[in-house]
Amino acid sequence: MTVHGGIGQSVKRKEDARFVRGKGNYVDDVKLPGMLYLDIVRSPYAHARIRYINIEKALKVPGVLAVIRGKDLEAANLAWMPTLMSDKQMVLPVERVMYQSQEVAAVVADSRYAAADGVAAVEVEYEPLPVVVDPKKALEPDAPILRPDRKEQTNRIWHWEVGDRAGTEKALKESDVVVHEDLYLPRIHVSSIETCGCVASFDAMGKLTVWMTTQAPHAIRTVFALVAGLPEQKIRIISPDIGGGFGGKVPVYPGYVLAVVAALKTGHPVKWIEDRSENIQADSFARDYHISADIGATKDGKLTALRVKTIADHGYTDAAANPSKFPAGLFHIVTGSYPFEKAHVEVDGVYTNKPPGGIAYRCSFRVTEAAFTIERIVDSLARKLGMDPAEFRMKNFIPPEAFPFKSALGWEYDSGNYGAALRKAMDIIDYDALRKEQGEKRKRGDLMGIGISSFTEIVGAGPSHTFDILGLKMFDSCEIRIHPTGKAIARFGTKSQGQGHETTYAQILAEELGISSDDIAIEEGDTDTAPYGLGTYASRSTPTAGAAASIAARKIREKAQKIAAHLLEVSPDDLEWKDHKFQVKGVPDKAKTMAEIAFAAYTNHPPGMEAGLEAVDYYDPPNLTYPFGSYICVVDIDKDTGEVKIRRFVAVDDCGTIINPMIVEGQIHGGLTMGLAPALLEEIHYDENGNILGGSFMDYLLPTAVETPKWETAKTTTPSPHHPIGAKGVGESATVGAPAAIVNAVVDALAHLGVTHIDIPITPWKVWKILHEQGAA
Amino acid sequence: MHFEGTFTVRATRARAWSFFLNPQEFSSAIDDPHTIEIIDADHFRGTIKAGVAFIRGTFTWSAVVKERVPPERAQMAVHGSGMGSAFDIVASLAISETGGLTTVKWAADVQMSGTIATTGARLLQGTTEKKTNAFFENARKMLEGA
Amino acid sequence: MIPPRFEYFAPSSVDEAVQILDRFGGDAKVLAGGQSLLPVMKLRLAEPRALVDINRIPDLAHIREDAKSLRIGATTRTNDLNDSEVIHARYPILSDAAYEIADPLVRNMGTVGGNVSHGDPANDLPACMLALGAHFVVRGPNGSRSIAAHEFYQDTFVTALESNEILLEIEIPKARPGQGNAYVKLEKRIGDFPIVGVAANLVLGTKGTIESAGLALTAVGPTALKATEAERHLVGKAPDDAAFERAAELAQEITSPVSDLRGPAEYKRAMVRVLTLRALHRASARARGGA
Amino acid sequence: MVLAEMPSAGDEETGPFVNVHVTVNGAPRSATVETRTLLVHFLRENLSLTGTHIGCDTTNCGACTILLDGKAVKSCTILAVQADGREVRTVEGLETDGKLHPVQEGFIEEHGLQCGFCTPGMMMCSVALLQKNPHPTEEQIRRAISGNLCRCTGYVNIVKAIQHAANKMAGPSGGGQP
Repeated sequence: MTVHGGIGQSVKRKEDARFVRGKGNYVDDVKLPGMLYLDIVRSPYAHARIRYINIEKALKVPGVLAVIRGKDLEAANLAWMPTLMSDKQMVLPVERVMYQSQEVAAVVADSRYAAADGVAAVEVEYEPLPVVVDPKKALEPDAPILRPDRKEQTNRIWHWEVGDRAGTEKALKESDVVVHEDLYLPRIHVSSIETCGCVASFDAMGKLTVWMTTQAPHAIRTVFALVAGLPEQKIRIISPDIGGGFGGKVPVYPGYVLAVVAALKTGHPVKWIEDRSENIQADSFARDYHISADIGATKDGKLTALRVKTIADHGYTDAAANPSKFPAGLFHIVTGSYPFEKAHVEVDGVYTNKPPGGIAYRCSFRVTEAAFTIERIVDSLARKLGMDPAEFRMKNFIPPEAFPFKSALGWEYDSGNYGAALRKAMDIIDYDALRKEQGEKRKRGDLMGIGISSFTEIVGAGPSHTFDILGLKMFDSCEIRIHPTGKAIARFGTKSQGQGHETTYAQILAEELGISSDDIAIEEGDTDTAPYGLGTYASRSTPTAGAAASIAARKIREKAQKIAAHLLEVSPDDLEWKDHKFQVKGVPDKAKTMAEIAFAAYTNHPPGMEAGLEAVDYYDPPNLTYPFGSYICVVDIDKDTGEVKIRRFVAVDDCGTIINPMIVEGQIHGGLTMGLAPALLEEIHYDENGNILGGSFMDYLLPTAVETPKWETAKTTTPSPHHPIGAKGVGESATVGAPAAIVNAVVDALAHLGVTHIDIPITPWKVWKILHEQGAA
Repeated sequence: MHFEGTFTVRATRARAWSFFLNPQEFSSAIDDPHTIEIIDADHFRGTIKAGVAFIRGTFTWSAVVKERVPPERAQMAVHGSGMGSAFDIVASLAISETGGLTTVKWAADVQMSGTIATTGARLLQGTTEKKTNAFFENARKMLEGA
Repeated sequence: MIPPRFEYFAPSSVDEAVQILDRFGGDAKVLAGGQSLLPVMKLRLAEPRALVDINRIPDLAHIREDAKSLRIGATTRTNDLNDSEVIHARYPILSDAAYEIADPLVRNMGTVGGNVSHGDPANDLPACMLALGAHFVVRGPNGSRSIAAHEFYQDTFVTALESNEILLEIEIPKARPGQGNAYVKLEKRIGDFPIVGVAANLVLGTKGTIESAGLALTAVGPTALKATEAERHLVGKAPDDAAFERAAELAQEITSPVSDLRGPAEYKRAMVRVLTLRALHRASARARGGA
Repeated sequence: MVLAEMPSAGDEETGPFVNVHVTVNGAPRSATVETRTLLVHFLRENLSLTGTHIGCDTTNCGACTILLDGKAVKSCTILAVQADGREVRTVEGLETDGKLHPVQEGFIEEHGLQCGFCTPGMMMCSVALLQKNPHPTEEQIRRAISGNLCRCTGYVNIVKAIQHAANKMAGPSGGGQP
């Protein structure tokens, strides 16, 4: 007997009712009486000294009320603020701008239009300084020092390594075959369709409320309290509906702080909404990893060792959104689905004259960079050994019986069955027939490629013994309250940006409490009501807050059992929780439903027990979760133009227990498309002067419905042993796994021309150049 | 972006020198509507409504003579900002005279920053080169006394 | 995102519009579809003092064939070309090109006149106009005049249209038997500016040889480029590979592509050859009655 | 921070202004706006119809798509004054007499939305498509929405949602709204 909307059911989403009617409530929809507008003056230079900011003309523009400059903030000790990685970031510069389109001043006006006019009227005199955009040049001795404020006079931010350096060197030397690849993952941008913004408002009693596009409202409230010295009980952060986040709405952007300062100074609510060009040019970027990898194997194709060196371009400050002990995020999941004995990873963070950041782009913490590296270089190795890439993977996968598996770089994979997923993908796409077709086509000179990616992901950060952000442990929470009529409301410390939490959390609680999910209201994002949590990113919501929901519900069941026993006049031990109600063991029709129990909790609760039926849980996950999958991509290449067309893409994913199959499939479709995007289309270029080329949707091209293939999805189910309902995270799997499958397919199509790697995005002219040079075009 | 060129005119070297070092004269070779204000012999500033067809905005500009070896060599740096953008030009001149004919050898390094170099790059790709060449062509005609 | 201030006029006659343009002496711009003008204003890269909205002027949006030519009104929307039976059946080059301009939403507002006279070398219709031998009927303070397409495009964003003139109508020689044409566009992503575009227009004589040829290129020069030498080479030849290969080479020689986000110059020049061959083959197939 | 004194709203030096009268979702609406006011801001700020969204500043994303005299257009690249005397339909006008439009139903049934930000524009584009072509092929649907960017869904379910609506509107019982 199932409960309506329980786990495993593809119930329709609660959120859709308001979204399809245009009744969503996004930050730019917030309108308060007397609200002013803030717009930002930005630097045309990537590195320059500010001589003078002239605001006379701006103050005369009709509707302009105020202009905020760096020295105004300096007086209030707000010119600088900490980043999530404890580096320093400017709210407004006092002395120097460090990247093009950096905030330089803020104009406050009585309308959006007047504010824009004000920005155009602010005159700033700059003295250009030498620019460094290439991180490798930034490490050369004569490079200008970008951050003289730091102790050591170098552009290296940090050096981080893990693994057995000596053992790995030795194992590589002793390997029969070693393959080396240099992989550059260019800078890309999340470009969620809603840009960032906020409305900051002080009430008469000095309480600050900020509606803000943030994925982690509680953490923001605490950071504001610490940085601005505001009492935390007088700060309320509200994340209303968010139009996509993908990691881009985790950082604290200067615009937020400026709106708060403007609200304080003017005594009016102040709204700041950035344009798309500002969002792409100034907000946190993703990737920009220069990776150099070596992999070894025996001559019969058994993997031996993996060595990875990386230079990470962080812009002018390290504003990455990583757990604090991991400057390179979880990049050391780079051993992937393979049981390397010996592995060593080292990463150097470097300053350049570019915007700060290093956020996810839907990939947990640097996990796409890791999965791309291992699944690309494993392919190169298989090719060098003359082995079929599927066969090579099957031969080297961590076997199912080895779980929980301890990796050479310190992770304990909770569960996995990699061969089953790859086998299923091969069957669905009819792998052998494809290889045959490819052989025939190659004879005719047609270019067809088949690419595989069997990735392992690491999500659900994370155990508080190791995981914190600015010291805040990365637990998460759920608080449930059941009303007398058996309906319920539950609040969480996470914040959905489209993943459907209002529906999936209700399904977990429906399953655990025996209440229809239609009767459970889910709320997130208001720090005055929601229990403290670290927010939604890195596919952590289901693994942490989802677990908290189960545990909190089970706490309620403990109390409910006593009330049921009181009602049925039996001892609690005589009862069992079966078919979503408490039954007397052996007498199933003598039972009490949760609705009956809830009513009794307020009208007839046992003597000595407190009334009410509620519980809260702050869940500290014992381990991360390790979803995985196997993707197979088929591409056809136009010999004349070099264009790559994805003909088919089969994705088999395993994220353990699935709460809502419809929603999981939607996450995979979206994730695959954000894998296709960097593989074939997206890149932010910088010229040698630090100008951002491609700083608007005119030139930074997102995939449309025409480029996106009809994704084919399937699943296997390997539950997480340590999660209350066996669920792992899934929101980012496809973005992590897809790029390697696409690149492997293109390289496969050109392998007979001696191609072993092509850096993404694989544009038509990169392919044409290869064909042209090989005389095949 | 680097541009350079040479031209020969019948004018004397001194005439060519005075043309290029006198803001009132050399600014007349600028097609776009502009204003000019002389601070001192080596410093000038003003505004210019620069662009092509309807893509046009007002820039405030300031110039400084960085090197002055009359009548043979000079270098000037011009900085302008406007339209959320900025341009920085370093123009250098070498003027020589042989047998009554004066040869002017010029070079210009132009660096664009901000919106016109990013979002507007595609629109203004060839414009900078044309404008630089047009300026020196106008100068040549004026010196030729045509 | 926010355009600068301007005066707005919505005249109901061409002459009224011309007077306003004349009065502002180049500082007033025509607003037709606005899909090229408004974006540039929103980025504050253009600050005209006035906009003259010509959408309320009657009889500027039409697709008509008369005895001699096809007439397309300046404010005809780009999508109207896609929806027109006449265009699909007899002038497929125009529906080929229209279908690739920007996206269906922009094409509901953007006008044929705007795309033809905006002066961006990446606009797709100018090359079609050159290949079709079109003329532009424009009106200014001292009356109307007709400008041949090959004299219209002078430089990037600079056309023969004076700042006090309005484009009224495009006049294209009427399609004849044995005529076939096509537009082929290569782009990084649907709706993006072209990497390269090629417009080809062929008329085959009774003996099957090429009687007249129009060939023009998009996005590989300061303006749309008319490949005159290639056209001359084709006339009199059979529409075969040899003739097309040579025409493609001649077309490559007039290009001056720049390296940018849409590819290195070397690639663009190579794609001129690839796309010219595709456009000529499709045009000749259509000339012989194929699709 | 230099603080100028606070002028009253609607300061006279701004403008020039124009009166705009537009039928929006069947109701006559009007307001006095600047000539430069964009239609999307007229709808969101002057008429408080915040269902139409802004996602870019270069006419690329389509989140601002509405119907102008029945044609799907991007309201961020049209002046409010250009809509004077014309008919506008926004997402708020799709539901009639408490009954969802088949496109709205399709998006719910087929999970055609996740964050909801591109959805209003995507739906208005779909409504116009189905009016013009009641039985579009998958390729025609994908071309029709190529001006509407979505970052969450990967488009597969959006295509299904539109096909769902097409079947509903064409079906015997469906009938569907105009």
